[in-house]
Amino acid sequence: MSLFQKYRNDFPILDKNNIIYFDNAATTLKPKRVVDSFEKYYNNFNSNVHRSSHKLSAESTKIYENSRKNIADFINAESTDEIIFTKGTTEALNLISSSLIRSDLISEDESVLTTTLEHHANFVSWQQYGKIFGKNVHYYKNNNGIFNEDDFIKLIDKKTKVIAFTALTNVTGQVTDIGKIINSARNINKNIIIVIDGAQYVPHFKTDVRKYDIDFIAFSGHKMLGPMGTGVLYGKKNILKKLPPYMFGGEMIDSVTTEDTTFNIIPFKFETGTPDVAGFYGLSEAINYMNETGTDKIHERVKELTMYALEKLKTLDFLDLYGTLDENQHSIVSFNVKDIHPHDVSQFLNDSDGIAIRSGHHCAQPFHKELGIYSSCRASFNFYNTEEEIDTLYDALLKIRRWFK
Amino acid sequence: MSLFQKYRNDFPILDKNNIIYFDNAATTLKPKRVVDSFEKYYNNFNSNVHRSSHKLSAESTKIYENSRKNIADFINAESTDEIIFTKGTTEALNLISSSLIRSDLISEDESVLTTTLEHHANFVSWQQYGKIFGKNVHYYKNNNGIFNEDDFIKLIDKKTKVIAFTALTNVTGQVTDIGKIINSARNINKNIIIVIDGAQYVPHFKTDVRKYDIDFIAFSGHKMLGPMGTGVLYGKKNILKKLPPYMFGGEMIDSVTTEDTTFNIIPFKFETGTPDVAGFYGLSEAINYMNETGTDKIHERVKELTMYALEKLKTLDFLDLYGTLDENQHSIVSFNVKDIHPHDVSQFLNDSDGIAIRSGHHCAQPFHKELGIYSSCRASFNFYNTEEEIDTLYDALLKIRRWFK
Amino acid sequence: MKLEDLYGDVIIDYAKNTKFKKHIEHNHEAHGKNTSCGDEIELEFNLNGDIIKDISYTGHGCIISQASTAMLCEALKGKNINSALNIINEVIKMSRGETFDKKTVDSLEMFEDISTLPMRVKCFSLSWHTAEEKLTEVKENDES
Amino acid sequence: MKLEDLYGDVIIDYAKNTKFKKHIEHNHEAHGKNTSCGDEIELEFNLNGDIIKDISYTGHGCIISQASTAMLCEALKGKNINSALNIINEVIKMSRGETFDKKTVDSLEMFEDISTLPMRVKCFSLSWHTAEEKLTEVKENDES
Ligand SMILES: Cc1ncc(COP(=O)(O)O)c(C=O)c1O
Ligand SMILES: Cc1ncc(COP(=O)(O)O)c(C=O)c1O
Repeated sequence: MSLFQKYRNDFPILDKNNIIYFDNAATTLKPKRVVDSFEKYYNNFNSNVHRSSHKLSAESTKIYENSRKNIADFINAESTDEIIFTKGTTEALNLISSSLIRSDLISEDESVLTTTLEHHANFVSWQQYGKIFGKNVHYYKNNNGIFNEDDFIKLIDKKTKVIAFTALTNVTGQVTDIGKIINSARNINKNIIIVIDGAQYVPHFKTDVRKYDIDFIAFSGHKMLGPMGTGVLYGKKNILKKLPPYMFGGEMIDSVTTEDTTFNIIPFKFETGTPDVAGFYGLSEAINYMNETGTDKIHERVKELTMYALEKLKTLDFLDLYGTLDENQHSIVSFNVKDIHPHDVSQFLNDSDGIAIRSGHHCAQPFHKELGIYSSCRASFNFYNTEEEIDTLYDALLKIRRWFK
Repeated sequence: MSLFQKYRNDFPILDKNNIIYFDNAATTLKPKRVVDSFEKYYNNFNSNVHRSSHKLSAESTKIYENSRKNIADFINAESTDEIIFTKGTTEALNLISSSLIRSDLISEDESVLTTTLEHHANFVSWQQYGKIFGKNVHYYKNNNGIFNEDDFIKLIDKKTKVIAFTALTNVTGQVTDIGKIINSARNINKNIIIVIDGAQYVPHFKTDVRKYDIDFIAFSGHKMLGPMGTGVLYGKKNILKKLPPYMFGGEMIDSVTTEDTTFNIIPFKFETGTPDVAGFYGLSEAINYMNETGTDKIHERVKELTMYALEKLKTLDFLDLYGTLDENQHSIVSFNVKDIHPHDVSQFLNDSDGIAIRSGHHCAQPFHKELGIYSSCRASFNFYNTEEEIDTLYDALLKIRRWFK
Repeated sequence: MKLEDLYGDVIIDYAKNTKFKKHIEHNHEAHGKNTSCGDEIELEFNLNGDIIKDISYTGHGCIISQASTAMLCEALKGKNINSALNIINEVIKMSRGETFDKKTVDSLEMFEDISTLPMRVKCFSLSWHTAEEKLTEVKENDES
Repeated sequence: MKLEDLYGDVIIDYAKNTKFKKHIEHNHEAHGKNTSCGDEIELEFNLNGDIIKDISYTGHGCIISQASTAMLCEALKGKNINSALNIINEVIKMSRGETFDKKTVDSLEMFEDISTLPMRVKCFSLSWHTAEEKLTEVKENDES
């Protein structure tokens, strides 16, 4: 049995469905141990956390806080105080954008800089909270769908208080040179706050928040083999302490009177309501699985597949391909079949060969606008995919051409 | 096999743990079919929704929207457009309080009225968003822990634009006369907006939003046999349409440019980010389970248990009991053992007899303050509990007295 | 739904046929948009009293939306508002997987299985919803 | 943790003993609060140079927190700030389930298993964190 077949055996859904799953950037498949963790949790430990002293609650609290520790270690955070659990990247980015914009860390003559390459979660949130609370938001406009770090850095000045950008765009798979941007930005303004959308990056790259001196990074559990409904905001302790809370409710409270409320310490100040303990238990299992499989191996395998797909698809002259089209692209390949609408392409691929890709604007309308298109097709890979599956995609694209001719 | 034993057999956790679970108001146990729904979902349908046209995404979208329909029917909503999925009651109440307070539906000389009986989620959110956006929030102060509907109604006037109150307090289990409050309020101000915290009510009472003419009601899946991380905000269509969105990101968007963003139709305007499809599939299974078991039967059984517990505990003169102590109390009994701290009581009950109750302020500090105490013990029941378990609690309380004498 | 059903010759022909894809002299127009892909459709109506004398569309979209819109124009042209709304109503029911009147729906029945494809229902029904909204508005204005 | 361990006679006696539960003449005081139950503790220190000449507490809380605070007073009284901080440090390590120095912790070892009860760790360690914060502050002020 090849190593790749071994990987595939870990994912029960691949047994049951005759499907070629190339929609990994939307959500990944889940390995058996992650799926099984729900039964384990609900049939043994089921309880609210932090609030009761009975056995189930004590066990649940330990499970929940161990998961926090596991995630802190995974991204090399200094302390578990820096790990805030959310329901996904979108909530994590809403939390940090609204809290920063509402705080006094940004004054009225300072600004936020983001980019038109962002997923809406890292674009609309800054734009709208900026409007609501009267703070300035500027945008780097990409050039033909390429993130040019030098051009982005040129827009940073002493008045730029926050830069928010993706580490790997979900449209073209281009990997951002985070180190270069952070170094240059800190040279211009030592106290600039760095907010990174890591939704597509963290699942595929060794993420080290201390090495790169990242202030905030958001990511989703369900895009890295974990359960839906789980996400993380990492935030540097000394900044988190200065920020106002995001949501209001139980547990995040120190003291409440009809006059006012004081808030709990971090990370609890930012977490309220009964958390999805089962989900974060599952996310911890996903991290264990990735660690044991080897994040390096996962990275290498996905790199191989991406390059294989790029080289093959480049030979089809009836495709428009987007992005850098070189090693800077990871896990994602986006394209259009000339004269055929992406929805028809994806429907055809599904109906003819059971290939699951995504078509649409991928929650990145400004990006598509800069490319001069409305929507595109996206194939996104993970380590359980194979070269043969990519060959099938290639053949199916040829079929499409013939069919719609 | 008695009917009650049959109920118990549906909950695998009761086999594996020698525990008397009286912490149902925090989160309920989960029946087998809810637990199993995770495996079913992740091993067969795993996918993002609304965004791709491949088979798994089509299946997932149907599952997710069927769940919405199931929940709409459960509370007799007119349309699925009125069901917004959240991660819990806390998020649902933050959504509606921030959106209402930020909207132009409340002018600066109008106000919100809430109560000191609320869970922090329905208290701190109004208070803090009121402060942030400069709107007035008033509070009805309860009298010795009792919600007096007449006194509450007296505080409503033509300037009261929103009333927000709990349908069943999580501290004493007192059931609010919703119908009376809503009728009286609409007589004073036809367009008053009614926001109800249904976290403890919906799991136990037939909820009919149209019969009572409720504008908004929030509740949590995990408190009604469903998975953690699931919650619902019901909102009346014509008001939802006028409200600004809560969170910003994908899917809730109509069109995005660097100038501004326009938003999707309801309910999607209020839902963003990849949802927890597996979780809402599980919630739908929980609703199926409740419907098939019979919500009336569940209600009656819990009523019996609550009355049984109340009558027994009333005979213990070393207890302080809180609430109405009559049929107006449902599913919850709260008390203190004189001169013994609630944390010690709950620890003792756990260690001596495996009884899980909750001690603390139950995220309701203003309530406890009105009672003149800091914290209390809370036993909360569901239909899988038994009279024998309550007898064990009774005996254990006697033991506590002797132990700490 | 099989490939041949969704992308059979008839549907592809409708999508490519430009008979109704043009601007016309019109006294009513309606705009529709599919949020998931940014597709847009513009309908133009030339109403004479309550009769749809002429109808056309412009915009961009997938085969399903283009074919569906061309067939909408064909189906509604010459009808009065009430019977147009009746047709629209039955077609929308069909697209939702509800029971519908086959006679009214006529050749659009070839899209019957679209209801099993939640993403494509949007493509199919965009122009129908757009037309429904506009014609209902016109009808209500006339009545008041 | 067995009932006899957590609520044994020694611990209950400490909780009920009012030897240190009073106000004293003091030059430093510190306030601590447990957010989960609203319990509060007030520590008073009478420092002579860096020697804790006297120490007392007031406030309300459960048996664990009251006993733990009484034992804290007993353990720190008469010590200088550095050795007080050392004791506190080892006790907090113990409460977290980390390895700790048994000799330093002394009779507080009876709380060793508190680390397995996440809710009760807060009760136990409230006064220790409160004392640690205050004594560290005093120490840093003296040094600067
Ligand atoms: C780059 C990027 N940011 C943010 C998101 C939003 O993540 P989620 O849907 O998990 O909130 C996604 C995925 O949809 C993404 O690819
Ligand atoms: C009355 C009431 N409101 C709100 C909540 C908050 O619910 P959740 O923790 O599911 O967000 C709870 C439960 O904790 C509750 O009992």
